Amino acid sequence: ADDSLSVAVASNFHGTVTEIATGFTRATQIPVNLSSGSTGKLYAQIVNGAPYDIFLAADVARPKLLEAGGLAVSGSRVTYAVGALVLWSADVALSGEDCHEALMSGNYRRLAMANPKTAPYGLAARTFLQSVDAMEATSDRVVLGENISQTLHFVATGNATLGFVALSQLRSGLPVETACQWPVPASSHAALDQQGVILSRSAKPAAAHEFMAFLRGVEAAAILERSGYTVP
Amino acid sequence: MDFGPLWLSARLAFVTSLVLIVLGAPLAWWLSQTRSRWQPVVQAIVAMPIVLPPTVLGFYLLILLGPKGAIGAWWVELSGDALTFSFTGLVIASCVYSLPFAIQPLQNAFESLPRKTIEAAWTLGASRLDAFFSVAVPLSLRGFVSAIVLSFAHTLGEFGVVLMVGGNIPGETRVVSIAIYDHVETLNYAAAHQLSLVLIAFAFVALFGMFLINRRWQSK
Amino acid sequence: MDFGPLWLSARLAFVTSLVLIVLGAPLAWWLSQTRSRWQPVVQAIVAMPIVLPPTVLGFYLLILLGPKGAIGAWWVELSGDALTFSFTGLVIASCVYSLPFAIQPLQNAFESLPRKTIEAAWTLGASRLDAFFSVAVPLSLRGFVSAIVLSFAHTLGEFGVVLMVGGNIPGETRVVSIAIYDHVETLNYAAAHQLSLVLIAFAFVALFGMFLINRRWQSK
Amino acid sequence: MSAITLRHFLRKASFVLDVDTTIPATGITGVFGESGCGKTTLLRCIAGLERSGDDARVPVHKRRVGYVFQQPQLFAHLSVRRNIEYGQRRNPGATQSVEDVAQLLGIEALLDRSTDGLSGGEAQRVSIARVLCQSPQLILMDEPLSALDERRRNDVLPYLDRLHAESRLPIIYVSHNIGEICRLSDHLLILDNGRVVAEGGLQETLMRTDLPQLGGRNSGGVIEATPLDYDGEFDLTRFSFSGGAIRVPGRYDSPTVRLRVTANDVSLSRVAADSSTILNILPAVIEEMRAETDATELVKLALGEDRLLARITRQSSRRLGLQVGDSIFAQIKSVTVRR
Amino acid sequence: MSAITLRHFLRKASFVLDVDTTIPATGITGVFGESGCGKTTLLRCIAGLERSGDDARVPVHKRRVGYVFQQPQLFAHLSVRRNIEYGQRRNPGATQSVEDVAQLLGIEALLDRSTDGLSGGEAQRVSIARVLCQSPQLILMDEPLSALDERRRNDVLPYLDRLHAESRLPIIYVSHNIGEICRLSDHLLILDNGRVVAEGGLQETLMRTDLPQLGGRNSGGVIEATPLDYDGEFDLTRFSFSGGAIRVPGRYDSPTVRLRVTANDVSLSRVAADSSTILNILPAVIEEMRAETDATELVKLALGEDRLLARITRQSSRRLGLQVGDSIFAQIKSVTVRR
Ligand SMILES: Nc1ncnc2c1ncn2[C@@H]1O[C@H](COP(=O)(O)OP(=O)(O)OP(=O)(O)O)[C@@H](O)[C@H]1O
Ligand SMILES: Nc1ncnc2c1ncn2[C@@H]1O[C@H](COP(=O)(O)OP(=O)(O)OP(=O)(O)O)[C@@H](O)[C@H]1O
Ligand SMILES: [Mg+2]
Ligand SMILES: [Mg+2]
Repeated sequence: ADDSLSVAVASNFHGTVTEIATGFTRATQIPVNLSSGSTGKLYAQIVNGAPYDIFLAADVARPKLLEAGGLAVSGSRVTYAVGALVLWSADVALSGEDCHEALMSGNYRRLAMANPKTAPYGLAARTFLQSVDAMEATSDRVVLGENISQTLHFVATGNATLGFVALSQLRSGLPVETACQWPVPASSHAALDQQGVILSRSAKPAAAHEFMAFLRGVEAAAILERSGYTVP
Repeated sequence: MDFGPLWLSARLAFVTSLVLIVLGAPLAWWLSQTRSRWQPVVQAIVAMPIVLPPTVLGFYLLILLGPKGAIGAWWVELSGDALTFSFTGLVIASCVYSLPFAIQPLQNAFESLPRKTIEAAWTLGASRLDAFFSVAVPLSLRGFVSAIVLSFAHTLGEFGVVLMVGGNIPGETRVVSIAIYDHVETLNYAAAHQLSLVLIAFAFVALFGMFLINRRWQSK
Repeated sequence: MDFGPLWLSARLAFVTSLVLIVLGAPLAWWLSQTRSRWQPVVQAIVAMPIVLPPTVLGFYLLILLGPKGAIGAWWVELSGDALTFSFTGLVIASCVYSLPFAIQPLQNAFESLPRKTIEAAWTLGASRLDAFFSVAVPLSLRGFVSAIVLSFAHTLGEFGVVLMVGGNIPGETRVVSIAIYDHVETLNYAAAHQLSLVLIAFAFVALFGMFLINRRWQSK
Repeated sequence: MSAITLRHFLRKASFVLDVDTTIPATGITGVFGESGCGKTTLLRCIAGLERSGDDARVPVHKRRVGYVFQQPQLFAHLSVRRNIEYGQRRNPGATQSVEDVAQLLGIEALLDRSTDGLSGGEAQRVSIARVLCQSPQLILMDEPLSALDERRRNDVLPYLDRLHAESRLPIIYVSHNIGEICRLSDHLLILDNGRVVAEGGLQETLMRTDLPQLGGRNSGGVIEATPLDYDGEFDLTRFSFSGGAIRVPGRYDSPTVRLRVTANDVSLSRVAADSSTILNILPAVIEEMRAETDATELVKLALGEDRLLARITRQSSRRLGLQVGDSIFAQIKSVTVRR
Repeated sequence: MSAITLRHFLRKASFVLDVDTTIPATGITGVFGESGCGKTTLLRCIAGLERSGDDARVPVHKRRVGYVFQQPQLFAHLSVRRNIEYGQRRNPGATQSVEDVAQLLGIEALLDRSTDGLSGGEAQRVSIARVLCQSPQLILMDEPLSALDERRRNDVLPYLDRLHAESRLPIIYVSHNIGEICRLSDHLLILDNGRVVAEGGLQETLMRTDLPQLGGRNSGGVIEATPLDYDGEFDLTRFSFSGGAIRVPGRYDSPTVRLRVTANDVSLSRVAADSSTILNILPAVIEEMRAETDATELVKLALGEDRLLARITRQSSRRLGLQVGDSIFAQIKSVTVRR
């Protein structure tokens, strides 16, 4: 494990980065160790000395803070992927229907979204709802997932009729049938940029740089596209 | 400062301990009295809920209590309302999660009751149920205190299950542990510290009072 | 299937229960014997760790045990190594988290020992320490079983604290609860179900065996 | 006089209890037998705490059988009064007043205390009061005094006497102390290895010489007597019984009493010597003589209709040349009065 | 003969224990007094379980004081043998062999059993063995027999006799049963309300008539006697003592025995009647007479150097015109032998 690269990754990107890391190791012979967690948790750990080389966050704020605090190699901060928000349902009652229609007409019991305070996808969902003046109408039917994967659980298990989830989640081999899905226009909310940084206390800056470069290369781009992200 | 989540937590912890005591006492009594070969099996099953990570337990409960789940569907039929994302759902989930903490101390207390005392109650005209309530329960006070303390505190600090089953709805299912968690996640450390302190102070006063009363009672 | 996290969890739970029993027994003994006015205060303090949500407790432990924290800095000086993100750190964090579950049953068991029996040991030439080990401990077996069961199971299912302090490092701090959590998070439900089943089976066998032995012992 | 049928069969490991007998429906029936003969098991069967016999279907709490255990088994969380009321509240027909029963047992002053500070004798009296207040149809007592030391035992015995005198309740009283049984019982049931070996009125059964169970230091006889007069100067009461008159220290007013005379307290004399301090010297006829040990003999005496045992040394018997049928004098050194 | 100093002062709520006396360093000292007078408290002070006196600094486990509690307090997790070894292992000088001690107390057969199934008497004997094996310098016994019923008490008493005979260990024996104390002790210490009211050799102290504590049914005297001969035909042993010879059923070989005669067992006669079955009739002189109740008198008799008490009715006393200084005959109906 000593020669391997230690990457802290936001949970929602864990599946995708696994695929990318496999390609990276195949290309460079450098093994990669992935530790996943919520962006906030990983951040707290890094501030308190966690032994990671690279931090792939699900937002922009935390990498920025690390860079400003000198915990990240300055200039290493890059946007490695941009997520897409989807309104989604697994409720058979809505199969073949239009998700957007259902949302606007109020034809649902519960609407799930990530907590806007803690998750960028949640913030995006809220911005969208505000842009269509639907905040009021939905407020008493909204349930908040702590993160985007919990939001998906709410919908996937039928506890919420509709939910704002990430496109990448729908591409990762869902165990349930999709009833309907509607891509939320990217213009209706701030871009869902996911940024990564190389951490200053990394003992393998060269390998880390190599990984970051690979992450932005063509091989990775294909994987990212396939997984539901757009490449910046 | 918003005290809503704290009150909600207190209410949840209170109701949960209450339900656990009411349901746990008979189960613990059975476990302590039976000579069935199944006793250690049941005892081990009762301990299972804490073996699963709370979030995972929460996930399974989400399925089970959801409108398509075995219990959830039945509940929807019964009451027209979903169990998940409601206070009732939270109580059920918390009870499952804290069950072992209520059962163990109660069972220990019941097991150390002298059998003759119970038999004396029977011969005095108390049915088995009556003897349980009028003799076994009051003589096992120490076990009840432990059970209440453990399940109360455990519910206060509960988080993964509550987050999953509750859905973080302000005033309904946003308990104080979620509120603190949110503060930590959003790097709002000062608010997190403050709320943690209030929670600890509240829990301390509640438990301290309980221990004090218990001590007085015992030494009487 | 990757059994690494399961063994790690088992190791962690085993070491944690062991440490808790070793450290908890004297504390529980003190709590049961003292007539100090501070007794209910200490008792309430001991229960505090479970009142905080695990992630939040983990957060505070992360700070405390981190290289800049009071304990962490001292440890770095002593051993050259950081406490956080290491197995040792996990053990410490788990112990803090599960402390009340070890203390309560032990204290109850000690409190129900007849004082005369301990006095008899003293008059037979046993020092206080000796009497504790040779009489109080073996006569409180039921309390020890409860303490071990609760802290063992609780550590197996522990998650928030471990994730925070341990950092999900494969082979070192990725315990089975985190592995399951990861599977759920990445929507890999099948793997999550499978691992949960294995964990439950393991815990069931461990606890069932324990209860069975305890039952034999008691009825002897 | 109606009767209570006891029919119980129970197997416990290698022990078998097999009882099928009847006892009177009033008064105290003493159950006597050595350790392990099944006394406790029999009581547990009667109370329904073990499954045996025809009545196995009736649950314990519906039997109205009061059970006084060897240890008082008071409920520590209830006051003395609450303990006593416990059974009363649970038995609709229980109309006894707690105060009356407490007075009977001399525990009025304890009623509002916790059970904590009670002495052993007080606690046992409370447990008896508790059973009385449940208005049972039958009371079982399993060596209620054996956990008490002698002084505390003497605290409780008079209350049992009083209970016997003032109530018609049938009581089954288990003990291996024949003295206690003689003092209290009207009827005797002797158990051996799970079986009834003798059963009958106290006096007849006590005088049976074919029962090895009745041997030992405590053997003796009882006499029913009625007070005749009281000598205030010397504080002596004179009782008359079928064999004459007998004087006992103290004043007794009850219409009839039971006098217990142990075999050790009776010596025999060829002449009625008035030169000794022995107060009671009565003519008697030797009815039976049986060697007891190498040194002693048990002599069964007829005094009128009543019978007494005397334990004498074989040497004295030889010296005096005692024979069955001899008329001699029984010197009675001390007498225990009951009721 | 050296002595043990007892100096203890302790205040407990309204109760004050204030003892400052010495007792012999060999033999059994009986501590007698009514309930609540502080007997247990005194023993706890001596053992160091309460802080009192000059030696408060010495921790309990270093005192080498064996304590036999009223309840046996055996350790349920250890076998009988392990229980006995418990103290032995913890006291370096303890060289007693467990087997020897077990034999002394008749519990060899129990050694490898668990403590569970023991009867009360067996358990108490094990607890005494445990204390003996710790080789204490002083043994404290707090009513070790009072939780036992009479039969089980008689199981244990002979072993205490034997212990007394075979060991020079000082024992402080607390009891409120004067019979037990008479049987066992050499020395007597009477407590009242936390204070020592009398202290001295057993026989002198027993004969003091100024101590109300000594009254009651069990009063009497003890006599040191030596066996003279044994009559095999009638199984009687003849003992000689300062007042003559006395015959007792059974065979006794020990060089010296103690005979206990309770006041109830002695009657007085003007003439030595040989027409009665009373075996022992001895000349005596009336030394003192004291009214006991309205009906009875206690008479202190001198038989050679020895003293006995007789309880007679005042009526008989008047009838025979008994006076201090009279020479009369003491008729002794029964005698308890010890050692
Ligand atoms: N659970 C049991 N298993 C096996 N044998 C038992 C059990 N309970 C009682 N016995 C046996 O039944 C017999 C009768 O026991 P019981 O307690 O009735 O005797 P007892 O006459 O009350 O004796 P004691 O005078 O000692 O109280 C004994 O030989 C005992 O060993
Ligand atoms: N903890 C206490 N607090 C107050 N009073 C106490 C305490 N312990 C003992 N006493 C009092 O001290 C006195 C002596 O008690 P102790 O137990 O020594 O008596 P005892 O002679 O052994 O009596 P018994 O024959 O009943 O055993 C009693 O009056 C009792 O009430
Ligand atoms: Mg019995
Ligand atoms: Mg005492």
